[in-house]
Amino acid sequence: MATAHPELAPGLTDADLLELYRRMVLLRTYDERSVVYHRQGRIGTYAIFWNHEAIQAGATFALGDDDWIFPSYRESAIGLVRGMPAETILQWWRGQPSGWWNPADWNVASIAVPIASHLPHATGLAWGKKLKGEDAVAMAFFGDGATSEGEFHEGVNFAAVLGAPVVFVCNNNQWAISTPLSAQTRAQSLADKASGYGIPGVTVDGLDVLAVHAAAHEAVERARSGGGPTLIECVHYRAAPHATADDPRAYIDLERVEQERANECVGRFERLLKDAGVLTDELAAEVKQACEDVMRAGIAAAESEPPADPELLFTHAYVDPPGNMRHG
Amino acid sequence: MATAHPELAPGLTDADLLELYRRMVLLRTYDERSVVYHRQGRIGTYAIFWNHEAIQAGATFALGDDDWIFPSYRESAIGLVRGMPAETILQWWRGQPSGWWNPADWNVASIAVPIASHLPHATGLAWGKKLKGEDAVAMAFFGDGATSEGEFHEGVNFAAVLGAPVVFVCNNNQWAISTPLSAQTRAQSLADKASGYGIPGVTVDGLDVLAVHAAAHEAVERARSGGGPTLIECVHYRAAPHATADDPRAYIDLERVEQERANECVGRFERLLKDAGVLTDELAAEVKQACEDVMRAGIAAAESEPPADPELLFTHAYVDPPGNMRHG
Amino acid sequence: MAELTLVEAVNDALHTELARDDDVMVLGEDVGRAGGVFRATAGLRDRFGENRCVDTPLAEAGILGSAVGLCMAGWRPVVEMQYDAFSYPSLNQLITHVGRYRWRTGGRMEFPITIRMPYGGGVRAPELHDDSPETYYVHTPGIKVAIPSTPADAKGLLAAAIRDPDPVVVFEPKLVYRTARGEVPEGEHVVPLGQARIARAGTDVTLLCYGAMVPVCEAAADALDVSCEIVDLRSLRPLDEETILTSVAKTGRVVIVHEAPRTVGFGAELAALIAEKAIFDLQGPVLRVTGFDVPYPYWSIEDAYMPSAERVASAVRSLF
Amino acid sequence: MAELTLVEAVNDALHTELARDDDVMVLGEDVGRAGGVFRATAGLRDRFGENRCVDTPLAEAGILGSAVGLCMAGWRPVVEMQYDAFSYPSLNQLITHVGRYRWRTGGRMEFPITIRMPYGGGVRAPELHDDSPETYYVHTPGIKVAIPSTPADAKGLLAAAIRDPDPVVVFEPKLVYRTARGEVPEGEHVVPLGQARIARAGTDVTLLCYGAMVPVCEAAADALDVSCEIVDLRSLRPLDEETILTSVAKTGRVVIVHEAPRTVGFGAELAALIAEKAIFDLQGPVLRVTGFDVPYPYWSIEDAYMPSAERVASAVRSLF
Ligand SMILES: Cc1ncc(C[n+]2csc(CCOP(=O)(O)OP(=O)(O)O)c2C)c(N)n1
Ligand SMILES: Cc1ncc(C[n+]2csc(CCOP(=O)(O)OP(=O)(O)O)c2C)c(N)n1
Ligand SMILES: [Mg+2]
Ligand SMILES: [Mg+2]
Repeated sequence: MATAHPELAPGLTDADLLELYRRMVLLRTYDERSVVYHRQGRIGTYAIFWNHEAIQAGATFALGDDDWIFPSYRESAIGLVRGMPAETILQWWRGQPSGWWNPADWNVASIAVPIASHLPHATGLAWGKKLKGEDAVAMAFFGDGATSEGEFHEGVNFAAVLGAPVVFVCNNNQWAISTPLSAQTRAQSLADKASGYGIPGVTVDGLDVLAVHAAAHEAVERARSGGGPTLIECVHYRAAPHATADDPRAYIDLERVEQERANECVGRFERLLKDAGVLTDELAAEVKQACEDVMRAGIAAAESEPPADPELLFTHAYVDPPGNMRHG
Repeated sequence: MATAHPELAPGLTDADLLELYRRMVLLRTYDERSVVYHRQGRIGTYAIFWNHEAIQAGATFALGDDDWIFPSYRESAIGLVRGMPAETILQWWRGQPSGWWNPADWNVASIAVPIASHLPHATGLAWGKKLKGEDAVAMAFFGDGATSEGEFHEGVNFAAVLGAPVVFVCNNNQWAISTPLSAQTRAQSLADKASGYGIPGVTVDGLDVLAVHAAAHEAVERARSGGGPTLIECVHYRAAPHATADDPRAYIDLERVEQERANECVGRFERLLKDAGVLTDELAAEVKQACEDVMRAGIAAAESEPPADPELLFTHAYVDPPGNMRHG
Repeated sequence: MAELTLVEAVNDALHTELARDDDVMVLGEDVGRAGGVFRATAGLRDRFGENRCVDTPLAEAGILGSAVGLCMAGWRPVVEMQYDAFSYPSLNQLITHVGRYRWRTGGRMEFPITIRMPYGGGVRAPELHDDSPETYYVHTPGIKVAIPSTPADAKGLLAAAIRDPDPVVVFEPKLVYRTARGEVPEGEHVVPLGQARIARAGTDVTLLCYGAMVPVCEAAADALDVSCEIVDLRSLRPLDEETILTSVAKTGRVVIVHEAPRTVGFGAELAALIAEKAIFDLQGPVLRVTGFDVPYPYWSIEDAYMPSAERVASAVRSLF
Repeated sequence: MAELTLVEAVNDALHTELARDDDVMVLGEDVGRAGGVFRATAGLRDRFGENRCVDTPLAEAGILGSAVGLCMAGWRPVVEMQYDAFSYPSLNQLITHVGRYRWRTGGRMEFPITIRMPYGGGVRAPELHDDSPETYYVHTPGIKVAIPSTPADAKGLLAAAIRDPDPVVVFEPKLVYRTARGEVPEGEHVVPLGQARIARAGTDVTLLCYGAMVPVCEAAADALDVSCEIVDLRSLRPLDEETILTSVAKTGRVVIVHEAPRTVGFGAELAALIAEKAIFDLQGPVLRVTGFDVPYPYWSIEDAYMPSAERVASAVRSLF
């Protein structure tokens, strides 16, 4: 497909660029509205991903629909890029049954709460598809802190050894709650870990959606063509609290946060597209409006659901439940 | 201290070289006798370390007596280099109480059976000593397969982050029981893993005791002077069964094994010392004789011990045992 | 005496014990700069320095494994696991080393590790912030387990754990971290491990419970017109068999309550103890009110999973 | 019918199930080239190829975690943990994912994982080759647990586990891997989960046991002059409560035997079941003969740790 702005992103058409922009705005809108909904008591504790949109939208834009996404809680809303309804994700944060989607419906795995524990799943899925002759790629998201976990190590190493088509996307926001990157590693960069697995590792600006996409695109192509896994480190600096329950003032560099907010990724891409004449103020307003409508409809749909049936405690635990399951 | 043969090993005197040789022969004798004892039913299953002597003697020769050694089952007899009686180690393999030594008596930790699980211990000890102002270094031994375990990753990363004075010595014999190195990693070398932790990594010939010692010496000096941990990969090829219970013919390259045996590390060092005029046939024979005496005395002492008291089930489980401990 | 919440009492115990013994140090995720996600370690880093309240890398096996090595270097590490379900990556270290290392040294080295963690459900949290993992711990030889239900016991049991020469795990009921308030002795305060507390004396039925289930049992007792004796175990190992058996001998009826899944939950051990040693005292079956053998649910229905005063009360009624 | 040892029956089951269903694959440490350290997987790699019998890297969490992903790709993975105590690094995957993932998907994905491992003591091995970890597994919601004691059941239960739509853990008693010999049906043979086996009918006392403790109970029964009914549970979850309660109703006396440490060992659950549902059938206390709450010892004294026919017999005598 021809691109009108090869200088921006070789291989991406204007339509692609606008869709990428729309996804970023959708994620941004989801996040900002969620913080409000939390304050209003309409959702529970919520893990804020403000200014992580370039990573999430950029990396996943390199995937096909048959490829799988393995999110952590930080990427809770990543299903939006696949068309998952906002209410589904809102219901997860509301602790409601319909928030627990069927991964096979979206090729988006369940939200992984235990840090790094989903990396071996991505490896197993990608390996298993490959063994069955399907050419799906798996993309797993995790943070800088996650790279300290044994299951990060085991999951990436398995993928390397098995030649599994996995793209490991590290969201290096330089904080694990209150723990700075300097307390997680002495490595020059987290991408340096790749050489220990004999796989390619790259570092990109996590606020530059096109840079993230380009790196992801290359990694996905490599994986698909049998080249095995890639580790992509997306560097930025967490500009929001870890979650709604967290008060970062005790530990974070507030000046740095101000700089980051000034340079936030959605506005940055928006300016780029406007300068390139791909995006107009009108179109931007329309996109924003559409995303707010999605959220308004989403929260309304979520809140209109009937209360969950306690019977659900038992419905899904086993295909073939033991006789004493209900005995508590 | 002056050295008569700087071309062999700068910093090592002839006396050092002979002591190093003696330790290798002692380890070799322990190993070869143990295989015989096992066949005779005088010890239980035994993990053979034949041709690993250059790694074990060479690396530990760089340590002072206050430094700690963290062995795996492959280094079960490493206490010998600290003067631990052979019977103590034989008793471990005989499942006898006196084989369970007090690590503080020798600064040699208990034999770690779960792969890689002792690396965090080495890190904790080294870090803890450093926090107390003691300048002890910890040296941990583990295999190539161990580098796939999450606890390898966590233990090394902790040491790097905390600047703990640890030397991680990887015995890369290229097999984990029947699993070849190619099924453990795609890395060019296991030393490549070091960069992922931001620490120095080096690869040496695991059959060249002086090369192992030189690398360990440098790492110990670095650790002691506040430079943090080092990963040393000692490469060779397992030339004996994994353990007395294992029959490697099903999987190993027997030709390669023959080459390795022809080039085995003790004879290699012996030739070197003789060529350099440091070692004579007479002295070599004396050393060998002395080591065999140690083993003869060791197995005799072990076998003369009275049967273990079943009461020992309970004696050491707790300092302050719960009342129902004996209730089974 | 000061009136504190349960989590404030935990913090008080840590300040007191770190001040008392220079070998005590705290390590874990976010325990330093942030003072813990529940503020349990607040103020320790400023007061005792970054070497005695350490923000570790995000790796639970590394944390507990380093603690084993720290003991070898003469420290008394107090490890925080940030949440119940996030302690599981450390189970290999717990089972293969923490519980065995002293035995392995012929009793010549001590491993006075304290592992403390918030546990339990009902807090309207996302998945895996709700587990009651005590079975995994108390089944492991060499490990002691304590679970406070009041601020005073939270301080006293944690102090006892830190001073204990053996590894001790202290489960703190996060559901009542801030709602359980009470008088807490100032300065040094130790509640010996292995002594149950009669939370309420009674004559007709014995309710055996611990942690966040103690207030649930109290609410059930309030709603019942039979006289309930509520035994707050406080410590699962060592276990105060005498207090349990004395109460059962008196009442002849028993209901055991815990949040953890039923199968081989600690209630099974209590029932087995009674079935062995008090069988002829019993006037009815030994009943358990527990979590179910299903995954802990999303929070919209967690109240149906958690033992409630109603479930406890109806179990008691069924005995009369 | 062929006469096989227990480990040969395991191998037979794997050959049969891999031949029957192309989606079944085996993965673990040394299962391929070497055919397993106990030869349980011998011949699979040659017969079914290196993609269906995979030598993995040395990392148990990676093995079990990949198996979760393999299920998502449509496979039915059979995971070997090389020994009981070496399964612990995978417990985080087991507890947080294997047991919960189906629930998490609203029942829309299945995770038909089989985890098999040799377990138990008495084999004169170095440390940590002797554990009986069934409590850690059976306490975990979403997980089923089977433990055979005969070659025929070893084949039939493993086949049932592999075909079961839920995650199943099969513990194989390594002590009798080669000494337990018996007739094993050729070809497909399935023993449904949840059905206990009356190993020996009797009238005076019920011995509840599983795995390597079944022959111990048989030896004890031979030495006793009371009539023992020996119930081989075969499956801990689902549990055959009916067979247990019927036997207890008949005999009125119970001795429960397992190798695992006593506190919240599976015997506690059995005692609790009886104390709840059979209390009025009992003519005496419910007794347990188990491993002790201490680390499994070096092998020179392991016979004093393992329940013996003598310990079982004297427990039985104490009931009369
Ligand atoms: C195994 C495990 N341990 C601890 C936690 C608690 N926890 C939740 S988020 C978090 C920090 C994660 O930091 P990072 O990996 O950098 O991801 P980020 O939150 O920055 O996106 C921690 C410690 C957890 N969820 N899982
Ligand atoms: C956690 C754990 N998993 C599995 C085992 C079983 N096991 C014993 S030795 C071994 C292979 C180890 O290979 P490597 O690390 O290369 O060391 P080597 O034996 O070659 O010295 C395995 C899998 C174990 N001891 N611990
Ligand atoms: Mg982060
Ligand atoms: Mg090896």
